[in-house]
Amino acid sequence: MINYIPIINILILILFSFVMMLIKKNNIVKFISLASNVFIFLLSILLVKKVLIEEVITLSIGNPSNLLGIEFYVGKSEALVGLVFTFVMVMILWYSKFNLEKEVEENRLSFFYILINILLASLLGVIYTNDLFNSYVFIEVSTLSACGIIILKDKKENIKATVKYLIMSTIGSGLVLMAIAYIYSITGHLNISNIHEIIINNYQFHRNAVLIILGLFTVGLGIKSAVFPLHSWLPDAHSSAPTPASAALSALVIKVYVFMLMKVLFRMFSYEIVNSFIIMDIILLLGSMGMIFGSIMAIMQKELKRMVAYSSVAQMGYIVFGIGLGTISGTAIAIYHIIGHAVTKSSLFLISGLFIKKTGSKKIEDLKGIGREMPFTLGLFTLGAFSMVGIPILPGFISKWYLSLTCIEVGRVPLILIILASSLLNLLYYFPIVINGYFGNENLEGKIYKSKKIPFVRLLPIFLLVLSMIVIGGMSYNLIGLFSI
Amino acid sequence: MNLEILLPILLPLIVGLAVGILKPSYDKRNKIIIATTVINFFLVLYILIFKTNKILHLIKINEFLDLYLYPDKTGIIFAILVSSLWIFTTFYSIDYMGRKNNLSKFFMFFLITEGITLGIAFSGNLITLYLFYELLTLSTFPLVIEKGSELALNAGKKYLIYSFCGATMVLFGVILLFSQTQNLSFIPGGIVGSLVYGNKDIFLMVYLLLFLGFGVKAALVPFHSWLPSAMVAPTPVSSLLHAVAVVKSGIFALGRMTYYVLGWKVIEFTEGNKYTLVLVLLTILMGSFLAMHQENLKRRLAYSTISQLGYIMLALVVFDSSSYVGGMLHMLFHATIKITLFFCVGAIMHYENKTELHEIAGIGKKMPKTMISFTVASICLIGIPPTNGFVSKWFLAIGGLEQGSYLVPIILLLSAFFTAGYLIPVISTAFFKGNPAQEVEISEPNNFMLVPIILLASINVILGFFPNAIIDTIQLAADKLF
Amino acid sequence: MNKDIILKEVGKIIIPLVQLFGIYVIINGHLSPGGGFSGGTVLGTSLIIMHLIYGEDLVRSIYSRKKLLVGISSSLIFYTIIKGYSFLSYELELPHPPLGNFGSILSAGFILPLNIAVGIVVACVFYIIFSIFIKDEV
Amino acid sequence: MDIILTNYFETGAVILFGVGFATLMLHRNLIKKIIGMNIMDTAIFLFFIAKGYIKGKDAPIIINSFKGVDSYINPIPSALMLTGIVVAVTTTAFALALTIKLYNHYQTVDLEVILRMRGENND
Repeated sequence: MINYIPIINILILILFSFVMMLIKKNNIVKFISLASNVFIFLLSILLVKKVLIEEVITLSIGNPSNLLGIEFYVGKSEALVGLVFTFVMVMILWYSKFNLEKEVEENRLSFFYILINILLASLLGVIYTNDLFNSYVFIEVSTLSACGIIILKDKKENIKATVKYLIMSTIGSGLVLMAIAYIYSITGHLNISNIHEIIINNYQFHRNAVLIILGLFTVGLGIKSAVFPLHSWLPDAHSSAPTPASAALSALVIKVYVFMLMKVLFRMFSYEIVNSFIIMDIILLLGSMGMIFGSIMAIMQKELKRMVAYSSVAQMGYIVFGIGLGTISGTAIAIYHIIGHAVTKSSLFLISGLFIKKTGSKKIEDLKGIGREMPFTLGLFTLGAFSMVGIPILPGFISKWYLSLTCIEVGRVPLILIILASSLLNLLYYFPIVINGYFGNENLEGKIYKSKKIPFVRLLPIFLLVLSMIVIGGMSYNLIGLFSI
Repeated sequence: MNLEILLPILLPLIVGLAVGILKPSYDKRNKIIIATTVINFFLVLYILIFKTNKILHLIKINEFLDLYLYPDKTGIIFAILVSSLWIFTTFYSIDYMGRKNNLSKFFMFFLITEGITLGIAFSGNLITLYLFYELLTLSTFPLVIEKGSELALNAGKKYLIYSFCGATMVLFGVILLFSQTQNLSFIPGGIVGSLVYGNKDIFLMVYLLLFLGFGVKAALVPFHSWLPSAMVAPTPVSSLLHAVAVVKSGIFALGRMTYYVLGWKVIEFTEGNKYTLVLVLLTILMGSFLAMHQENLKRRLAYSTISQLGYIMLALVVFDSSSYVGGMLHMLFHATIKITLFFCVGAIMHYENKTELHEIAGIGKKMPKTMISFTVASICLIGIPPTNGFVSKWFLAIGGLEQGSYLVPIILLLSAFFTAGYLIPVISTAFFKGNPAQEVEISEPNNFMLVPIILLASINVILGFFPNAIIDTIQLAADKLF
Repeated sequence: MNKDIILKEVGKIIIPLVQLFGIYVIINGHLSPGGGFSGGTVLGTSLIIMHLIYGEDLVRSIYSRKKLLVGISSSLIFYTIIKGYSFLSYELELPHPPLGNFGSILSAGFILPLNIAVGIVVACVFYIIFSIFIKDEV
Repeated sequence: MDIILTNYFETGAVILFGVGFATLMLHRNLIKKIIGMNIMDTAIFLFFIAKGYIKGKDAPIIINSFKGVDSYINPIPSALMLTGIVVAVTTTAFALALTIKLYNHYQTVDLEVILRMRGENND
C-alpha cells in the first residue's frame, strides 16, 4: 500500500481542492487546505522511509501489465525533494493563515487555497512521473495555476506580469511538446526508462535529431525555470504576487522544471550521450552567466521583493551550473541546492513580506533601522543571508564547496572564480539590508511604524523554515550521498 | 571527553549574549565582564597545564566539514596573550566608554569577539579556522561602527568588503588544497609533503591565495588600507582589535598555514616565499614610512602596527628556527607594547580630547605618568637593547643572516630608524614643547585607566630583562618544526 | 419585440434536439467517436444558444451560476474518486465493475460514468466562460 | 532530400510550427500572439498525429467487428492529442480573458506600449 503514496498524494490534493470549491466560508477552506497539506507531508515522510529501504519504487497506474500505462518512478532524490516541497508548502500555508487577508480581497481568498493545492499536486506530479507526456500535462497544469495565483491581486502590475508569464511559458511548453513529439517519432515510446534503453544503442544514427531534442528541452524548460537569459518574466511575476504565493513560486515552482530537465538529460539520455553533445557547455555557460548577472541585477534593485526575486535567478544559475558539469556528483549537488535553496528562499520571501507589511512600503531604503522594531525577524533574515553568502555549515556554503570540488574534478578550475565571485556579489545586496537594519544611529531614530508588534506564534513557520535550513546544512553529507539520477 | 577546551570559547559567547539581551545596569555589567575575562584567563591556563594536544570534535558533518579543536603549544601561547590583554582592555574600556546608554550591545560583541579569537587559537584544522575567521569579521564589525556616524559606517563597510574578499581568497585556496590532499588538519611540518612533486604550480597557487587571503586580516601592504580607516572606532576597540585580536589572528592563521598545513619545505620547493618576501619587506618599509607623516596620533599608531606586523610576517617567510622564534616573540611583545601606546593615546583623547600631534604640546606636565609609560613603550618598540622589542628583533636579524641574505637585517635596521622617526616626535612635543613656565595642575586619568597602562609598561620592561622563559617554550615549538 | 419571433420558435424546436444529440454523444463515447469532451461542448453550445435567444435572465433562472459551480465541483469530485478507485484497485484487488459484453452501452467498466462526469464539467465550464465574456465582468 | 518529400506531413508541421512560433514572438499585438500560439499548438498536434499515421489503414473505430490489430493506425498519438487540444483551449481562453482585462486598464492591446508604461505608478 505504501508504494502507492505518490498517486494518493496527488489525488488527495486535487480532491480537496475541488471540495474547497464548494465551501463558502473562508476559515473552513483554510483549515481544509492546511489539513490536506499536513496529511500529504506525513505521507511523504512514510514514502521517504520506504524508499530508503528499497532503492526505487516504480508503480504503473492502471493495470501493470500493459506497456502504455503512465508510470511513476520514485527514487531517493524524488522522494526527498517531494518531502521538502510538502514541508515548505505546509509552512507557507501556515504563514498565509495570518497575513493573507491584507493582500487579497475576501471573496478571492478561497481561490488562492484551491490554486495552491492544484499547484502542489502538479509539482509533485512532475517530480514523480516517469512518463514524458504525463509530465507535460502536469507542467501545463502547474503553469496555469501559477498564473492564476499571480493574477489574484487583480491590480494592473499583476495582470501585466501574468500576461508576460503566460506568453513566455506557452512558448516554453510549445517547445517541450515539440521535443516530446520528436522523441516519440524516434523511439515510439513515452516512458523515460523504455526510451533510455532504445536511445542508448542507436543515438549515433539520429545525431542531429537528438541534438534538436536536447536543444528544445533545454530552452523550453529553461524558459519555464527562469534560467538566466530567459528569466525576464520572473521579477515582475514574483514581486507582484501575494507574499505566500511569491514564496511558493520562487522556492518550488521554478525548481521543478529544472528537476525535469535533469531527469530528461541524465535518466533518459545517459551521462556519456549528453556529454558527447555541446549542449552541456551551453548549459554550463547559461548557469555561470545566471550566477553573475543575476546577482548584479539584484544589486541594482530598489524594491525588496524584486531583489529577492533576482537573487533566485542567480541561485537558479547555481543549479543549472551543477547540471552543466555533467557528472553524477554535479547533479547530486544540483539537487541538494534545489532543497537548500527552496527552504532558504521561501523563508527570505516570507520575512520580506512581514517587512513590507510592517513598513508599508516595498522600497529597501525604508527598511533602515528595522532591526529595532523587529530584531528577531531581521535575525532570521540575517541567517538566510548568511546561507546565501556562504558562511560554513549552512547549505549555501556546502553547495558552493562541492560545486567547486566537482569543477576541479572535471578539470575546469577557472570556473571556481565564477562561483566565488557570485557569492561575493550576493554579499553586496544582502548585507546592506542587515547592516542598515541593525546598526547606524541616524537609521534608528525617528522610526514610527504602523502595525503593532508581531506575536511570536506568527513567526513560528519562518523559524521552522530557518531551523530546517540549518538541519539540511548539518546533514549535508548523507543527503548528497543519497541523491543520484 | 575533554570538553574543557570548549569552555573558554563558550563562556564569553554566552555571557556576551546574556549582557546583550538582559541589558544589566552599569556597575552590575562591569562586575560581570571583569569576572568573565578573569575566569577566562584561568581557564586558558588550566588548558595549558592539563589539556594541551587533546582533540575535541565539535561537529562531524562530513569528511571535509569536520570542526574540531586541538590546542597545541603555539595555540595556547596565543590564547594566553589574548585572554590576558583582554582583561586589561576590559578595565580600560569600562572607564573609557563611560555611562553612555546602549553600551550593552557594545560589550556583547566585545565578549563574543574574545570567544571567537580563542576559537581561532584552538582550532584544529583549516576549515574550523576559516569558520572562526569569518565569524571574527562579523563580530568585530559592530565594534568598528560603534559611533554610528556616516564616517564609521563607511569605515565599517570598507572593513567588511576587505575581510570578505580575503575570506573568499582563503576559501578558494582551501578548496584547491582539499582537492589535492583530502585532509585539512594541522600537523607540525605540514600535510602536503610528497604530494607537491606532482603538481607544483597548484600548490604555489594555494600558498599565494592563502597567504594573500589571511594577509588581508594581517594588513599586508596591498590590503592594509582598512586598518587606518578603522581607527574611527573608540580606542579600546582600535587598541584591542587592531593591536591584538584581529591582526594577530591573521598572523596566527598565516603561521598555522605555513608551518602546519603546507610545511615550509613545500613552500621552499615551490619558491612561493620569494614573492611573499618582497611583499613583507614592502609592508615593513611602507608602514613605518607612512607613519612618519600622520598628524592624527591613532592613525600614526595604526601605520606603525602595519610595519610591526611586517616584522612578524618575516618569520613566516624566512624559514629558519631562530627567525621563527623571533617572529613569535615579536608577536607577543608587539601586542603588549602597541596596546600600551594605544591606551596612552586613548587616555589623552578621553581626558583632553586632543587627537592631533600639534595639540598635545606640553601634555607631559599635565599627565606625567601616562606620558612616561608612553615613552617606555615607544623605547621598547624601537628596540633599544635592554627592552623586549630588541630581543625579538635580534632573533629576527640572526635568522635572516643564517639564511645568508643580508637584505633582511638591513631592512630591519632601516625600519627601526623609521620607527624612531615617528615615535620620538610624539615624546618630544609632549615633554619639551609648550611654554615651560606656565604652572599646570596634574590631571591624570583615574586609576581604572592608569593601572593597566602602568602595569603593561612595566611588563614590557620586565620581559625585556627576563625573556628566557618565553624563549624556551617557543624554542620547543620551533624544534618540532625545523 | 416581435422581430425575433422566428428565432424563438425555431429555438424551441432545435435546442432540445441539440441537447439530445449531446447526451447521445456522451453516452456512447466509448463506442463511437466523441465522448466526454465533444459531447460536453455540444451541450455547452446548446446552453449558449439558449442564452443568445432567450436572453440572460431565463438561463440564469434555470442554470444559476451557483448551481453550475456546484455541478462542476461535484462531477469533478465524482471523477477523482472513481479514477482514484480504478488506479488503486489493481494493487489491492478491489472488485471491478463488470466489463460487460462488447458493443452495448453499459459495457466499458468505468469509462461510461467518467465520460458523463467529464461531459457535465465541460458543458458547465463552456457556458460559464461564455457568460463571463459576454457580461465583461472578467 | 527525399526524407522531406516522403514524410511531407512532418515537414508541413515543422514549417507551421515555425510560422506559429514567429508570430508568437514577433508581433506586438496580443491577439496576434494568441493566434500564433494556436498555430504553434496545431502544428505540434499535426506532427504527433502524422507520426501515428500508417498508410493504407483506417481509423481505429470498431464499426461492427474488430478487424485485427494491424488493420488500424496507431491510436496513441491521437489519444494524446485530445489532452493537448484541451490544454491549448484552456490557455487560449485564459490569455483572451487577460487581454480583455488589459484592454480595460490600458485601453491598448499593444504589449510594448503596456510594458513601457511601467514607469507610471500603478496602484
